Order: sequence, then structure tokens, then C-alpha cells
Amino acid sequence: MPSHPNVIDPAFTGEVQRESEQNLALCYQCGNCTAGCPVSFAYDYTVNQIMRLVQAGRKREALSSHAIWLCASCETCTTRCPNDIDVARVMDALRHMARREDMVSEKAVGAFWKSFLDSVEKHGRVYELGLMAAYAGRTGRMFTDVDLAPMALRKGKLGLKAHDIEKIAEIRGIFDRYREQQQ
Amino acid sequence: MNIGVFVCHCGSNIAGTVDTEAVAKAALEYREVVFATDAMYACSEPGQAGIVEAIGTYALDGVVVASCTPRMHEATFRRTLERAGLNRYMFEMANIREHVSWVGKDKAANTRKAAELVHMAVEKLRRNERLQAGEFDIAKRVMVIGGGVAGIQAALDCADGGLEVVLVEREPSIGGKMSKLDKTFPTVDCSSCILGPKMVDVAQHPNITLYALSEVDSVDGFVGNFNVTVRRKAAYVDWDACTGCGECAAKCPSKKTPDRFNEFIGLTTAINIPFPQAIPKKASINANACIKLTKGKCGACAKVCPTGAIRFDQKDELVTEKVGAIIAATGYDLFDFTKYGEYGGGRYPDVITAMQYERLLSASGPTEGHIRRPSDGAEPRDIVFIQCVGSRDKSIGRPYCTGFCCMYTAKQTILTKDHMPDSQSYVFYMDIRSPGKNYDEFTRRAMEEYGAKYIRGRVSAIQPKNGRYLVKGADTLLGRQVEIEADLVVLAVGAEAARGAGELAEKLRISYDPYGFFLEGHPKLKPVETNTAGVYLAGSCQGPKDIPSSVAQGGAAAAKALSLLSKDKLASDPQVSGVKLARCIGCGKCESVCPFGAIEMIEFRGMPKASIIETVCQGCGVCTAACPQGAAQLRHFTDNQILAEVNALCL
Amino acid sequence: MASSLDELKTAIRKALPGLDVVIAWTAGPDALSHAPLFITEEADVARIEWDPRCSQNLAGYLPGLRGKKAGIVAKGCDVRSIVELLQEKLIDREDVVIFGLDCQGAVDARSARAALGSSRGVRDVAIDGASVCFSVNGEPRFFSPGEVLQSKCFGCAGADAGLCDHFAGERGLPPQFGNPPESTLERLEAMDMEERLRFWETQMSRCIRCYACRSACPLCVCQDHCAAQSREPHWVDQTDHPREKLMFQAIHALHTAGRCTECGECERACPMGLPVMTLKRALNRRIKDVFDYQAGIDPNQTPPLFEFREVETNIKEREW
Amino acid sequence: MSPRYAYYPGCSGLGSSLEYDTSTRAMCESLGVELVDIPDWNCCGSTPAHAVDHLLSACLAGRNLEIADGMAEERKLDGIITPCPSCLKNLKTTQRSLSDPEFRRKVEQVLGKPLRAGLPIKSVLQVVVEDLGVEALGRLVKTPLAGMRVVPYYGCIMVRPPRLMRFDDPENPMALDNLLRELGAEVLPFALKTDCCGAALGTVRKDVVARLSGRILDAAVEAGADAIVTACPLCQMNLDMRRPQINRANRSRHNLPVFYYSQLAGLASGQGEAATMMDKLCVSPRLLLNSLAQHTGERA
Amino acid sequence: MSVTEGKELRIIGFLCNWCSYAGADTAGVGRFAQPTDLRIVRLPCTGRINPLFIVRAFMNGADGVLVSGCHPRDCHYSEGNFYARRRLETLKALLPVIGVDPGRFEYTWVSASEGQRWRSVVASFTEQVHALGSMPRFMSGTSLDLCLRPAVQPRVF
Repeated sequence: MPSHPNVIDPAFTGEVQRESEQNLALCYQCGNCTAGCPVSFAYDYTVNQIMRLVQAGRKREALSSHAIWLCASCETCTTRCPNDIDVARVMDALRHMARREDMVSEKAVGAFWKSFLDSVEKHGRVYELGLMAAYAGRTGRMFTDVDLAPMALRKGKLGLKAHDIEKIAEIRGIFDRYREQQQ
Repeated sequence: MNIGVFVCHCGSNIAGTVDTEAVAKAALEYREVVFATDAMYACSEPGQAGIVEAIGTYALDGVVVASCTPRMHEATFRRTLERAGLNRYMFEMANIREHVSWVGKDKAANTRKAAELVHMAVEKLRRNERLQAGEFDIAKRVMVIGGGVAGIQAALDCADGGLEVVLVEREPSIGGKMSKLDKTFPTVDCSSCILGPKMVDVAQHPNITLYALSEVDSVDGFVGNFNVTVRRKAAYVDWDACTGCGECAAKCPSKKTPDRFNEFIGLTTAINIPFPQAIPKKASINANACIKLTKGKCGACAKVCPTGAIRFDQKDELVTEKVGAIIAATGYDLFDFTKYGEYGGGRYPDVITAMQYERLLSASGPTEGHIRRPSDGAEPRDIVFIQCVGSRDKSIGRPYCTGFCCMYTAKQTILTKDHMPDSQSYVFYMDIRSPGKNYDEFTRRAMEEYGAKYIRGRVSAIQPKNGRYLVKGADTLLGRQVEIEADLVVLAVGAEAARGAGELAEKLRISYDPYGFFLEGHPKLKPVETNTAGVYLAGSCQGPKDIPSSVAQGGAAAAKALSLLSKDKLASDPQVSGVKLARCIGCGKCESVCPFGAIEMIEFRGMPKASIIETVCQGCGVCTAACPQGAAQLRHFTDNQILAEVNALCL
Repeated sequence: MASSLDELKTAIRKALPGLDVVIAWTAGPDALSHAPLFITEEADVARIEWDPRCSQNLAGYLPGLRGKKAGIVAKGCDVRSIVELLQEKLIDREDVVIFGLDCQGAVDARSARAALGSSRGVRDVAIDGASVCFSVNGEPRFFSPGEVLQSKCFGCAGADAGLCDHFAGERGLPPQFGNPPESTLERLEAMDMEERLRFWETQMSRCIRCYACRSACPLCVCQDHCAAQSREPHWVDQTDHPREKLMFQAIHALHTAGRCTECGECERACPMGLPVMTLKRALNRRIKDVFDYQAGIDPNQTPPLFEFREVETNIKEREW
Repeated sequence: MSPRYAYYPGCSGLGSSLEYDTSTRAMCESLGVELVDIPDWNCCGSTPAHAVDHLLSACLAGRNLEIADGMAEERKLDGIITPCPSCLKNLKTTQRSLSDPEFRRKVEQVLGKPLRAGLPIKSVLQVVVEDLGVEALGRLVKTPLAGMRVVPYYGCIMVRPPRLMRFDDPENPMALDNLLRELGAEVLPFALKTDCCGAALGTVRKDVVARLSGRILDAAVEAGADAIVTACPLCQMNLDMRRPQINRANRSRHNLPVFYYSQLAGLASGQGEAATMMDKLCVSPRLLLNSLAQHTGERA
Repeated sequence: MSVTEGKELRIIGFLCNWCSYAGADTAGVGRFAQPTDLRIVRLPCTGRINPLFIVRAFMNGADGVLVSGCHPRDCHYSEGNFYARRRLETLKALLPVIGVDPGRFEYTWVSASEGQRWRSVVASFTEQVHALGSMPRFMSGTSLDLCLRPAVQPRVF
């Protein structure tokens, strides 16, 4: 775990609340989210610790955590939170902020998602073979899932050609205008 | 009328933003005001003395005090008037503190406003009447609803104080939740050993009438004169004849009847006496399980009963009791944990409630005090206790802390170790709440001496695994997930309002909170009173409580009832409605809107007329606003008094 | 209408032996408006009149006859007043015999007089489809319904609530006359707030405080205990000021809110021709919208101001 | 009138879960549910889009909603349905977020079109279980799956979060249980029916998927199942195609097949192995299908 | 507060003793500053309010009338405010017909603990009445004013 200076950013809590539309003050640290989280074993911080980091205004630690990128969005935490906090949505918000602040710690996850969206932008739909190639190129992980390829190809589960949609210009327009609005 | 006006400075509270001297000077110009002055603290000893003196000197008939809200000192100044020989209702207050000096910043505007409020008060006072409180007879009896430990205490204290007591209990025996407990915290003494003698006292007290297996059907009347109709449910046994010998239960062939007293973890017979120490010790038949009552055949109990007490044709019976006061002590119910799907929603046989565990621990329980898994009867080794099930959980509408679960869970871990030295208890908790004499020491003992492993975190899910249960929790102090394989899981279910609490509150005309707990008159200063005169609260019906608090509140409610009924007559508030018979045309509109049924139609010289039952009228004035002729008038708030206020303000 | 009248007379003759009195209409001093007739013996029956000049609502006489067996001749709109009296238990159903009639519309005497120029020489009035025919000195003069009929005849529901003990003529929907003339309420709605106040100031300055509106109202049950003249409580001052007179009209409107059937007796009786039913009409409209209630329909209902719902679905309370 | 829905197949239906898409279409046809493909539909954005930005996610999903809206009236559509829970969650989340006028304005700006998004959005499973009733499927059964012991695996988001999905019990869903029982299979209690398989982390964190999916396989075997039945393309891929990776990581030798429920529905109603694309499954169901055929043969 | 500047208007409040009067007290205890135009008449219950009090107030020249009671279901007398709601809702139809702008009359519910809410009700209602200005007065006749006014008008300010 990287060490961080004990810097507290009081505005951070409010930013997360706005972005996620959840009231973080409702969290009383019962740990139910952690208890039910399937990916917790791979986290650097448990979910309730992430919630605590946000409550405590510890922006760097929260946004550069690995946990937020390993969250599988399975919604177990949201479903069982006794205070009705949409915890998965808070994790979403933290990812958005980490990306904007350039603090993505799980580069591979970030890269995979970038490749995924690039594929969507290019074809309108996900072109799985192209996605894998792009992801491999971006991360240098040339052998990712290469063991599955023969089986997938044999079963016809990996389309060899992209299914571009007809009005691909519309999709590109969406991405263009989205990027414009972000600036 | 000679009116005196006293304008209070309240130190600088009023005088800081109101020119009190100018207000007093203005008041001298109002009709019939013969004296006006300002005073530093009107409510103080010298302030009141000044009022008394002015009443004598200026032969005042009425007084206006311009000071704080009447909700604060109206009663104070009314007593002052009485000391000076005036009628207490010849008094009006102008609220120039809360409604003027504390909320307005502009001194000129405030002063103008204060003067107008005084003018309004003077104009009303000019139309005030010298009202006299009436008196009415009262019944020196009290009804206690609910025979748990709080109700038992209240009943015994009232009875010892000389009142006749009617104790109504819904179940076949009194004793309530406490009678189901094995031991009590923090002394670990036997629950039935300390409660039993009190239950026997109830049975033997000459002043107590006990209606078990009975519920309140309806309540009417008012303080001092309630008429309560009690439904005595059919036991299918003549209790006058039943000796409680138990022959019937021994012969009953319906042996697989769910056992309510044992929280459904054991079985009983269709006819039974719920537990050995039951009071009254009488048999009753569960009509849903009885073969005779469901299928028409059998009747084994009737054949063996030595006194011939069985009555298959028995019906519910209604009895009406006249009482002067009512003490509600209806207790609580346990949270239904099947709402938690992640804990199995009731599908896992060895995930049980703490009360069920209590019955397993009890020597008089279905396992005779041996801890056994309900599924296979095996003795468990690893036991997980989960706290806050149905407490502090907004998502299922139970945001409050039940308050006693931390303690009973600690007790149960101790008893577990006592019963099974090789066992291991785990407790998942969020916070340990143990304020109280010897309470925190007790929870520490559970950990330090009895080796209970406390883990700070909630449990997310329970999953069956290899005949055991995988309990998936978190240790938030460690920042890790925790998975424990348990043989038995005990849920510390929270308390919720007793079923039917809302309906009873409606009958008693008392308020209840969103969760169904009855509302006390004031959270600090009237903890056992309600806003309905003559109705008091004891025990967990007001909010979850442990045993000592319930007993204390039972005693407190009894003291209130004794004090109320120590007088021979009660005074009635004269600020009630009255009907001028000459104006009334008998149209009955007032009768149809009265929320209290305080208006009856009478015949007067052959004409229909409305008549107010003054002791029932609460003084809301709904009738006055409904009467087109203005015949019904709420005293002290008559049409003319309010019109005078409106005219004073607007013309 | 002639055959209805015969039917009516036959029914009354038959019922009269069991009744103390029957109230009907007969020719009165005003050629445009028939007067009430109190029948106690059979000879009176011949004097009964039935034509569009039978405008007066006779129901208001019933509470005064309480304790007697009374028959009453009633148009559809009059029956609604009887329903209200029953609802408020001001009359006893078993003591009242209702003779219903197939009304074709009733003349508004004031407008008719204005339209004709004078009431002199009017012998007969008949309604024929879309026009009202006055026979004046043997000459027929035709007018449109909007010129000479009562405003309540427009959109008449003809309801008798199944209440009539006898019915002369054919039951069924009365004639529909199309759009009524513009009402005072509609005129007021076109004004701004101050103009409305001035309107009432002008109107009320003409009021002579005769209380004919109140005396004519079948639902003004208080009569000599009316709040208008009492000092305990002292709602209205005796000063001759439009404000006090309007205050009385507000009292009348609010006291009859949810009970008024808009029978129009108050305006018919007003010697100054003041639009005193306007306030009641405004309240009724609201009561229909908010409480979905109309007076005079069902004797077993409770008027809306004497009951409540915990959740009032049509009330939109303001958020602060 | 037979129900008619706009159908959103999702990207995986073109590739990795072709058999799900194909068998779902066949099942709907035999149930009389008419599917109108959303013309020129695009990817909903899936997990990457909502994980990166809500606006982008809503715009990608929103375009599909807009197209469906456009034809709703003309084609008299009862709603939008999709077989994929992940697509479902994205479409439903988008619909919900659009109730915020400020957000809707932004989305419409990026889309360049106004949005109504008023059609109800459901999973195919929900329509079958709630609207038609599993009995409707039961009536089609020709060769019951007798003797087949299965555990239903719902995945995380078919029923979660409950306030968004509004379908079945979030902790103990029974939709698939009841459906499979109707097909004649023996449905075993399965405690892990809503536990996570690792979802989209497969490519980047194989360790996570190996562990989570491994647990599900362990539990299924322990329960005594012959097969796992699922309703989610991602779950199926993790449990099926990634099986070698899982077995390698956990040193396990699990070989029980993972079906889509729609494949089994087709099989039971007599559509045959080819039509239900049994050959597309990576872990071969051959042995199980053989014994099923034998079982049926014996009874006949 | 802008409305306190300039001329005060005449606003009458009819408040029930148990909830809203106590709520206004709570606002006072909390020192929640309010415009000074409002004068409060204390009644046991909103069910005591005859709508004619409000008509009377407007006839007498009030510029605004505010009624406040316990929230529905919280009435001290259990039903008073339910009757009040119906009566006042009916009154709303009468006022505009006689020339009283609907914005001059409002009713609401404020509990004993809602001091802040009371403050904002008073502030926004006062502002609303100020936006409408003074209630137009009847021009004819002055005799009544003389007979109902106090013998001598206070003129000390």
C-alpha cells in the first residue's frame, strides 16, 4: 500500500456526495458492505474503509485506491446497506473522479475499459476480437486470454469481423459532443 | 370594567427591542384601562406582588400582562389573580417576547406591534367571563392493560395503595416476555424465580381482578369515569371449575400443536396450561389445533376432566368495567427477522431468534435446558450471535436502537459457556451499548472470563454449507472479511411495538410514534403520562426497555394513578362549550362534528336542543364554528371574544 | 300541461282526506308569478294553477308545518330542496307527500317584465320548444328562453331522486335550452380584484336590509335566530354600510355551503334585484370540484363541511 | 393480442452468447411473444461506460431507448426487453436518471434528440415468469428434463439493486427455480444463487474470476448438481469459457456444463440440440444430454 | 428582510394553541427573525375557526390572513384540523368573488417543533401579501369605523 501524507480535503466529501447523489454522513461504518463484497480479498482498502476515506476527506487515498477499480458493480453492498446508501454508485463516482484527476491505479482495468469504449466508438458495438487486440496493444499483455482463443474461435464465440452499425456517424457524434461537454 | 395592564421588560429580552414604557402609555388610552405600567420581571415575586397591589389599589376587575408566551406563564399569573381575589379567567396575556421582541429587529415596528397585541388582549378581556370549574364524581378503580412485569408492578402498587385494580392480559397467563427468559442480566439470576412470586401476589391480592385471555374491546368516557369493555375470549374451559390439574393436557391426542409460549421451537397439546408457573393456572384450548373444535370428534379432555370444566360451546364474553384511570402496559413484540433475506428469511432451521435461544436455555423449555439445534437435535459447538437484527436499520424502517440486545447477547454468551464449556461464541456487533449499573462490567466479563469473541462488523449473509452455516461478516477494526462456520446462529432481534398497539392507542385516544410506541406527555417531564388525562404508560409500550426500567415505570404509573384517584372529586376545565338553549334550533350540526361525542340531543319544552356533556367536552370549538346561529359557544373563546380581537387588530 | 294539471288535481283530491294541508300554486296578484295556495278542503283544488309561472319553490314552507301531514307540489328543482330538508331532519319523510310535476321551465318574473315592458294583460304562458310564448291581451308574444326563464332552467337535471309519491305528466329529461345567459359570476371573473370589490360595494349600497333573501331561502333554518341580527354573537353591525351587508351575504353563503341547491329563491325574493345567489354559486362550484358533492341529491348523504377524509385527494396543499 | 416487445439483443448476442440470443428468440416465438429488433441498435456501454461516466453511459443507452420510443406507437410495443442483465441494468439506470430534468437536458444535448424513455424495460426472464407465467412454458414441454439435477445461478444484477430492478426477491430469487421445475428438472437449493462470478474483471484480473467463479462451481458440485443454469451472458462466459483458467488456478477438475435457461426451455419443448446450439457450450454437456436422452427413452 | 422595510401591512394569523402557536414560540426562542406585519390570534384549534372570522378580517381591511394548525393526523383534538381544512378550502372560493385576491389568504400546518418552517411561512406569506399591496377599502360610509374603533386611537409613536 503506498503511503500518503495525512492530507485532509474537507471539500472532497461534498464532491463525492454531489457526484454520487448519496449522503455519506448516513454511513455508520457497520461493515455490511465489506462483509458482502465478493472482491474484497483483492482490495487494498475494504469498502467501509473507502467510505470512511470519503467521510474523512482523504481524497488522494480514496481516488488512487485499487479497490475502486476492482469493484465488480455487483450491487451487493447497495442491496444490503442498512442506511440505504447506493454504495456501488459511490464507487462509480470515485472512478469518474479518479479518471478526471488522473489517479487511476489499476492501469489494466482502465485500459480495458478504454479499449472497450474505443471499440464502441469505432463500430457502434463491441467487436470482441478487435477489443482484445487493442487491449493487448495498450497494456503490452500480449498473452491475455490467448489460451482461450482457440476454443473461442472453434465455438464461433469470437466474431472475426466487426458488426458495424449503419449509422455509425451518430455514435461518433455522441462521443464528440460528450467530449465537448466535458471540457 | 377596570383593567390593569402590565408590560414586562423580561430584563432586556423584551425591553431590548420594544419600548415597554411607550407600550404601557399606549395601553392607558384603550377602553376601560385604568392602570398601566411596565415592570422588570412581571413573573418574579416582586412583579407578582406589584400586580396584586395594583388590583387592590385600582379596584381592577381584569388584568393584561404583556410578556412571554401564555404557554409559559399563563398559569402563573392566573394564580396571582386568584391570590388577589379575582377570578382566574379575568386575565389575558399579550405575547410580546416570542412573537415580537425575539423575532423583530425594528424597535419602532416592534413597539407598535406590542401595543396592538395589548390592545387585542384588552378587547378580549372586556368580554371575558368569570368561569368556575365544576366538580364531578370519579370511580376509584384503575385498569391495567397488559400483565408483563411493568403491568404486574403497576397493578400490585395500585392494589396495595387501596385501589381496586382490573388487570387485563391478552395471553392465557400473565408474566409477559420476562416469564420466557431463562436468566436476567447483569446478575444472572433466574427470571421465573424473581417474577413468580409477584405473579402469585397478583393472583392472591384481594383488590385485583384478573382477566387473562382478554382484550380491550372499546373505551369511552373520560378521566375519572372511563367505561372499558373487555372481551374475554373463549378458553373453551370454565375457569371457575378448572383446578389446573393438567389431566386434560396429558390425555390430549393433538400433540403436535405449535407452542406459542416456547416461541414455536417446541410442540404442545391443543389443550394446555402454557407453563408450570402460569397465573392463572388454568387450561385453555387452541381452537385451531383442537380435533373436537375443528373436526367435531374427540373430546378426550372432557372425558378425563375431574371437574367437568370443558366447554366446547363457550363464546367470547364482553364485560364492561368502570374505572377512573387506565395504565397501558402492553409491552413489545419481537422484530420479524424473515424480512432479512440474506439471513435466510426463516428458511434455515438453525438460524433462530434470541428469544427462541432463551427457551432452549431454560430448564422449563422444550429441551429442558439443553442447548440443541432445532434441525437435528445435535449440540452446537460454534455459535454466532448477530446483533442489531431489526435495530438501527433504516432500510427496513427500524432506525432506533432497541437498547437491551447488547446486554442479553452478552448474557447468552455467558450462559452458553456455562452450559457447554467446549463451545465457542462469536458476537458480531456494531457498538456495545451498556450504560447502566454493572452493565458494562458484565459485557466485559463475557469477553474476558467467558471467552466470547466479539467482532466489530455487521454480517452480510448466512449461507448453508455442509450442514453448518457460513456466516459472512466483516471485522472493520481489522479491515478484513470474516467467515465463520457455525452450528447455530442466534439473531439478536430488536423490539417493535406490540401488535395491535396502534388500534389500542386509537381506542384510548393517545398518540403513538411512527413505529407504534405510545407517546408520553413530555419526553422529560411527563414520562409516564399521556396527553389524555387519566391514561398512563408503563414499560415497553412507550419504547423498548429493560426489566428494571419497566418495573420503575410501572411503579411510577401506579403513583400517578393513586395521586389522581386520591381525591373524591375532580375539577372540570370550564373552558368548554355551552349551548344557549334559546338560540339553539336543534339542527344537530354540532353533534355531528364533535370529535368526542360530547354533545347529546335533548328535548326541551318539546323542542330538540343540543346539550354539552361538560366533562366530556375537550374544548376544541369545532361545534362553535359549525353552529349557524351561534348558539354553541366555546367559553373563553366565544365568537364575540375572537371578533373583538379581529376588530381590535383591523379597524 | 293541461293534462298534467288534471292528473295532479285528481291525485290531490284522492290524497287530501289523509292530509292536513297541501301546498300548491294559484293565480296571485302578479300576472307573471303564481302565488302559493294552501289547500285544506277539496273546493280549493279547483284553484290550482300549473304553468311556467309556478316559479316559487314551495319547499320552504315545510319545516313550519312540521308535526302536520303536509302535501307539496314540487318541480324537479324544488325536490332537491326537500331532499336537503330531509337530510337535515328538518321534516319527517312520513309526514310529507310529494306531488311531482313535469316542469318545462319556469319564468323569471323580473326579466319577463323587462322583456314585455309590463305585466299587464298577460293571460297565459307556454313553452314550446325553443321559445316562450306569452299571451298578452289575446296576442301571442314570443321570446327566447334566455330572455325570460330562470337561469337554473338551463342545464336542469330534472332530478326527483325517485322521491315523488305521485307524479303528474311524463317523467324524463326536461327540455334543454342551450347556453344560459351570462351569469354575474362569469361577469365578475372578467374583472380584476378591485373591480369586484367595487361591484359589490355598488350592489350592496342598494340593499335595504329587508332580509327577504333569507326569509325566502328554504334552508335558512335559523330564521329568528339569524346571526345577522344577534348581538351574542355580534357578527354584523347594524350600520347602513355596504361592507356589513356584504358580510351578511357571506354569512348566508357560508351557512348554506354544501346545502344550497341554487333554487334561486333568494334572488327571486330580492325586491332590489341584487345578484345575491352569486356567492353561493361560487361555493357550490368549489364544493363540486373539491369534494365531488352536490346538494339535494341523496337524503342520506352528509353535507361536505360536516364530515372529512383524512386524505383529501382533491386538495392540493401549498408547499412552503 | 399477443405481447409485442422491442428487443435489445446486446453485443454478446452476436458473438460470445450467440446460443443465448438464438434460443431466447426461439423460446419467445413458441410462447407467442413477438420481438421487434431495435433497428440499428448500438452497444449500451456496459460496465465500462457507467464506470467511466454516467453521462456517456446514459447517452449510449439513451440512443437505443430513443429508437424504441420512435417505433413504440406505430408497432404497438408493450415495452423493451433484453436477455442480458448487464444491458438491462444500463437501460433501466438510464431511464431512471432521466427523471432528473437537468441530467435529461445534458443527455438530449449530446444525443442531439429529445428523449421520452417511457416504455417499461424488463428482462426476457421477467416477462416469461411474471407476465406469461412459467405454466405457459410448461404447456410447451414435450420431453421433460426428468432426472436432470440443476442449480439455478442468477448472478448479481438480475435482481439487484432491488429498487431499480423490481424483480423477484433480491436475496432468494425463485424465478429460475420455478421455471426449471416447470421444465421437469430437479432444482436443488443453491445458497450462492446471487453471488458474484467476477463479472467484467475476467480479462484483467483472472485471479478474481478464478476465485469467485471457482466458489460457485464448488458449491454447485457440493449441492449435487449435474449442471448450472444461468440467465446472464457474462456469468455463463466466466463459468464456462474460462473453466480451464479456473480449474488451473484452483487445481480443480470441474466439468459440469453451464446452460442458458432458454436452451433448456428449447430442449424440453422438443427443439433439439442443434436448434438450441448445445454445441456452442465450451464445457461439453454431451454426457449429461446422453443420459437425459436415455432417461427419456427408458420412460418411453 | 426586504419586506420589513417600508410600510407595514396588516396581516392576521389564526393559530392553534397546540402546534402552530407553539411553533411560533419555538421560532421566537430560536430568534428566527421575521417580518413584523403579522399579528397572531391564539385559538384552541383550527377547528374553532369559523371562516367568517377571516371574511370579517378582510371586510375590516386586513391585507392578509394566515391560518396555521397541527399537521393532519396530529390534531390535539384528533379531528379539528380535518374540519378546518374543508371549511378553509371552501372559503377559498368565496374570497376572490368579493374582491379579495386569493394570494391574501393561506392556510398551512406547522408543528410545535417547526420553528424554522414557521419563520419561512411568515417570511414568504408576508412577501406575497406585500407583492399584492394594500387591500382596497370600501369608500362609502365611515360611520362604522367610528363605532367600532376604540374611543381614542393611540398616537404615541
